[in-house]
Amino acid sequence: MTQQADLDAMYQEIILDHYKNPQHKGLREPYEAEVHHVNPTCGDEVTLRVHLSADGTVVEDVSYDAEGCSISQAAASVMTELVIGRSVADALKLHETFLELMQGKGTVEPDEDVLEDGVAFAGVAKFPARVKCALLSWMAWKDATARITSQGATPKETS
Amino acid sequence: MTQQADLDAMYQEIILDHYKNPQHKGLREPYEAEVHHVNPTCGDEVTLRVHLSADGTVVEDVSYDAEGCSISQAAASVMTELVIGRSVADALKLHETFLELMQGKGTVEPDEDVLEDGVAFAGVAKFPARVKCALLSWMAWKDATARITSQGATPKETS
Amino acid sequence: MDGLLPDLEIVRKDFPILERTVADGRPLVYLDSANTSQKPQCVVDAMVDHLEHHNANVARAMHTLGAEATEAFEHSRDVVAGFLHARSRDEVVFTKNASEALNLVANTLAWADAPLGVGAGDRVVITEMEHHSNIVPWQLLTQRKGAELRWFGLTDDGHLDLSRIDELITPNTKVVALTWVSNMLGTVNPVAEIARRAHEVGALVVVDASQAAPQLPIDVQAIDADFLAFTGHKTVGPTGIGVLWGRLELLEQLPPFLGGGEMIETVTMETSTYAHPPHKFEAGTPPIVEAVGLGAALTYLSEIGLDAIHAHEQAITRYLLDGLAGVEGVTVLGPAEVAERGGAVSFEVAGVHPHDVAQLLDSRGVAVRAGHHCAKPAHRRFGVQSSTRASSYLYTTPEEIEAFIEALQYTKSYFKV
Amino acid sequence: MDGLLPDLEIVRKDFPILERTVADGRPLVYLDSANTSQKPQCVVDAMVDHLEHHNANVARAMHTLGAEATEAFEHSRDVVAGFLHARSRDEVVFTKNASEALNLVANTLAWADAPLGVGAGDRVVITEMEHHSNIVPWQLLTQRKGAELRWFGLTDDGHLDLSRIDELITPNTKVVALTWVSNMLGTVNPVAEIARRAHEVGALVVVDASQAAPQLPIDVQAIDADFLAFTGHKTVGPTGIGVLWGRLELLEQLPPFLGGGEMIETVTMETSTYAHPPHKFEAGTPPIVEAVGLGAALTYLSEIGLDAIHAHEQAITRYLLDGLAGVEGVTVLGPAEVAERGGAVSFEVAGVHPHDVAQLLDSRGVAVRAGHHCAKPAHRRFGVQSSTRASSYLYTTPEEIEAFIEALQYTKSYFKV
Ligand SMILES: Cc1ncc(COP(=O)(O)O)c(C=O)c1O
Ligand SMILES: Cc1ncc(COP(=O)(O)O)c(C=O)c1O
Repeated sequence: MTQQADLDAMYQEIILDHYKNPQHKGLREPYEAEVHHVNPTCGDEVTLRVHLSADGTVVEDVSYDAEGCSISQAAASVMTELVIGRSVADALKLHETFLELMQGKGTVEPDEDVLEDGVAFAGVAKFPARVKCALLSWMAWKDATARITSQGATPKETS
Repeated sequence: MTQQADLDAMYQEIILDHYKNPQHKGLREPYEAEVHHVNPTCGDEVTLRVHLSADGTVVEDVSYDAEGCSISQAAASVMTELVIGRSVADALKLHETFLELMQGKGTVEPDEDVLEDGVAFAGVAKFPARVKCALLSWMAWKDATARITSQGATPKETS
Repeated sequence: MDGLLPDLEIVRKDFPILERTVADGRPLVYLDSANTSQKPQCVVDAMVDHLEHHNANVARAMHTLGAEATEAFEHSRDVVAGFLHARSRDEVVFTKNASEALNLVANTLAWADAPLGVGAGDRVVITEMEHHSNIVPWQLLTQRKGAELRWFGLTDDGHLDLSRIDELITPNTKVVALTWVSNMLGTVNPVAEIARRAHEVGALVVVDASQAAPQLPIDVQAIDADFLAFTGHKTVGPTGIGVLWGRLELLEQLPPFLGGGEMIETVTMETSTYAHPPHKFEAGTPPIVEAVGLGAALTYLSEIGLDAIHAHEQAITRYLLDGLAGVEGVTVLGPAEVAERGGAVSFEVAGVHPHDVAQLLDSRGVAVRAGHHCAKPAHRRFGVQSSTRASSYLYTTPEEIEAFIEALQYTKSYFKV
Repeated sequence: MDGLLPDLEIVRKDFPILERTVADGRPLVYLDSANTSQKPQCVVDAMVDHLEHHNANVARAMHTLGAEATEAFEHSRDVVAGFLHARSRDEVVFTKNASEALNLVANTLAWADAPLGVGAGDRVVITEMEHHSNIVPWQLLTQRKGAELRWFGLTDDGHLDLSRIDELITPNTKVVALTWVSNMLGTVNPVAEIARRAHEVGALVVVDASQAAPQLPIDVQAIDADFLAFTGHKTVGPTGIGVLWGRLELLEQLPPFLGGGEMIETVTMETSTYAHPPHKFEAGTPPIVEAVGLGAALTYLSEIGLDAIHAHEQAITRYLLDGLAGVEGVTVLGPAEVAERGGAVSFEVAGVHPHDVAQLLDSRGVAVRAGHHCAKPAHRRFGVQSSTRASSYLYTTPEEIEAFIEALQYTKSYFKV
């Protein structure tokens, strides 16, 4: 493929749509954990909150505030769409699948039934410098979720 | 010149003689200043004492204890022969002349009337790594002398 | 165009990488020289010749190769001393990069006795436009020693705000550390004037010349600095080498930084004495082949002439600023006047993130940098998180600037803004 | 001769410098490899290719060249991790040389909080055979923090005197730092055994593998070290690069060393947070082209095989020791048994100072080192101020050893001893 074609494969319509109209954006309550992740290289940032069901098994809500490039913004939007309402176990599996896709250097064939809009990121895998962008919010989500499940945290609300 | 000839020019008979039979060696009293100089690269060392006349104008004695290569040992021996009994001013001038010879990379023609056995070191000037060896005791002498004349030190004797 | 290097096409031929194509066969348009510069053939050749014919350790080896390597290495110190107009070659310390040079000063000031040492109640002054490498070392120093860190703010047009200089540079100020040329805003700072003010209160002046060394003639005596740092890879030299220049009497007084081979006078198990500068600060095997490369690099720059390079940079930067002015939605950060700036131009494109700008430009063969350029505080000062930066050098042509502007227009159309 | 590299003549062809002549046209006999090794063509070529085709800054650049440079640089980290059998590539920190790597550990332990930090009442244990680069950093640390420095003495045959290990390695011992292979005596130390004893009291084990890395297979997990340092230029790589390997959880806990670009997570004017290892310890532009060279070097050594190289070194060293045994007036310092030593052989010649020995050998084309080899205490231990050292490597032939012995006989006749 030419690099131009690679580029077009990365900047899919779906990605640009999510970039311009991000889903689930804005910080919401309640949440049990809030994390702040940074991509040290470029400065992209995300503040992300996770709210799990009382028994810690279901992702009730993920809300975030993020600043970054089209890829990182779209990834946050798609990620929330994918995980909200899912069981934590399934969401973690999805994260694994997405990670494999991103680290596959363009050789992994994504399954649309599983990744839904996430398949649009297949093209990113050919740009190693941008893989970090696509993973930033996923990493933040995983980190926040781990904090809740390891600490048995209870919901926080600002008083 | 071939390097073999350069080598022979460095290891003159006079130098090897001074090496095997160093003059004025051993630490003596009285002295007004004692210094310890080291060549950090190779570890050659000299401990050197200077005794000047009461008015500080004449080099009455230079004694030393040194460990090092043939060049550095011979240089100490020749140096003491040259400076003992001379006025400080003349000795400093001799040091300058010797320094010029050493730093001349083999282009300076030494004057035997001035440098006496010191002319034997002309060949050393072609070996930059060895110039430091030839200068070690001269530097020590200059340093010790400067300490005396700047501080107006009085003779030391071990009690 | 006025001011361009007269032999620009010949200069370009000196840089083999400029013949490369990228992005489906497009010629490389390298506008990331403030990040790292490209290397002329003579630098590569000097390094290869050293490795293939003269490689040996220095100072300690007395054989033929050792003598050759030592001579080449120490010759580069002479070249650097000349390049900086230093009083003495012994004032030139080789480090691994500019960052180490700056940390060397901050670290030795942490361990130094009075009056040089920085301790509780003392103040260190930096500026809001510093590269992280001239911020973090001073944060670590002041945090560890209980001293105070203060800084010059910036005016809206990207200059140092000197209006409160008397409140900043006070009698308890021990160090004023600042960049000569900003790597983000391009601003050229009045280092001599600030050095004068700092010296009135007895503070040490540390100049980060990482961006100045490639494009301005440097005279450490004229600006009256106490320490000055720059880095080899931005002055057409290799990575792995930087320079700390320091006033000899200060280098003599500072305690050692790293301990080890070559920096000692004598060592016993109990304790050691140290060599004189510069060796005191060069523990271990130094960057030998890198010094050889740096010597060749600075000789190359000096032969072309720093004044000529500066004029070239000014002409190209003016053309670049003019070009950007013609692109709707582009905002340049930093001084608008070319006379007040170096050759790094950071900008925003409304509606397109710098990452995406850089990606699109790259697809057209144009290499720029996107991000915070290791200057997060300066970005925050201007309310942006990151920017795109185009930075030229002595090999940059007006045609390359045109290609860049065209690619920028394409970027905007790609993202429909 | 048993044990020699089977393709020795082909290996030699890889090293362009070995074709050089010195001293009136004599072939170069390079026996100073413990000081610095020569470089194979593939290392030089990898560096040239990088400089001429892929040069860019790493991590921060997102254009094509930047991606290529980053990939090459990080690939070398993988190569080093494999070479050392590290658990994770994140345990590999690039430094400028081994000395910086050792100082990095000593410095961060000076600033670290409990329980890692070294303070008053704590003990650091080293050995009398250390290179200055593994002595002075610990002197500086213990002097500055009011801690105690102790050391293993040496037996007459050049081994560590382990008889008083229980008195030395005590519960207040925080660090045991020792060399794997002595650069002066050649001794190979029982690092795994000492690490085990050190860990019993909870001390950290720092291994200086500068002389081990070129000639022994290294497995940091097998010897159970906490930190290990080596240097690029002794492993057929370039100067300007060294490696600190550290256990990840320790690297995570240590405070930063140098501050600046690339080692941060976020920076405000007030304070900063730091990146994770290894980047946390790599402030500023790293040695990029040097990492590329080191990657090629370690790949080259691994392809020949460290076991084969070790066998070759043993065979050559045995031949060298046998040769020296036949020269009257020569005393070898260090173990007489080749199985207990590496390829560096220091010796004295009765009546001729090492400087003069080296000079005479050089006039016959033989390059050896004379002096204290940055191991003054070890020399003092054996009552000598300096020595001559012949050190071989994978390119050394038996014929070169013969030329060396012959030149030594000539030296004795020249000085009439
Ligand atoms: C045992 C040992 N440790 C440390 C070093 C220091 O290595 P470098 O000078 O590359 O820092 C050396 C070599 O000089 C050495 O032989
Ligand atoms: C102004 C400035 N200071 C310091 C540095 C640090 O230089 P290095 O990364 O070579 O240490 C840079 C470049 O990155 C710079 O632009």
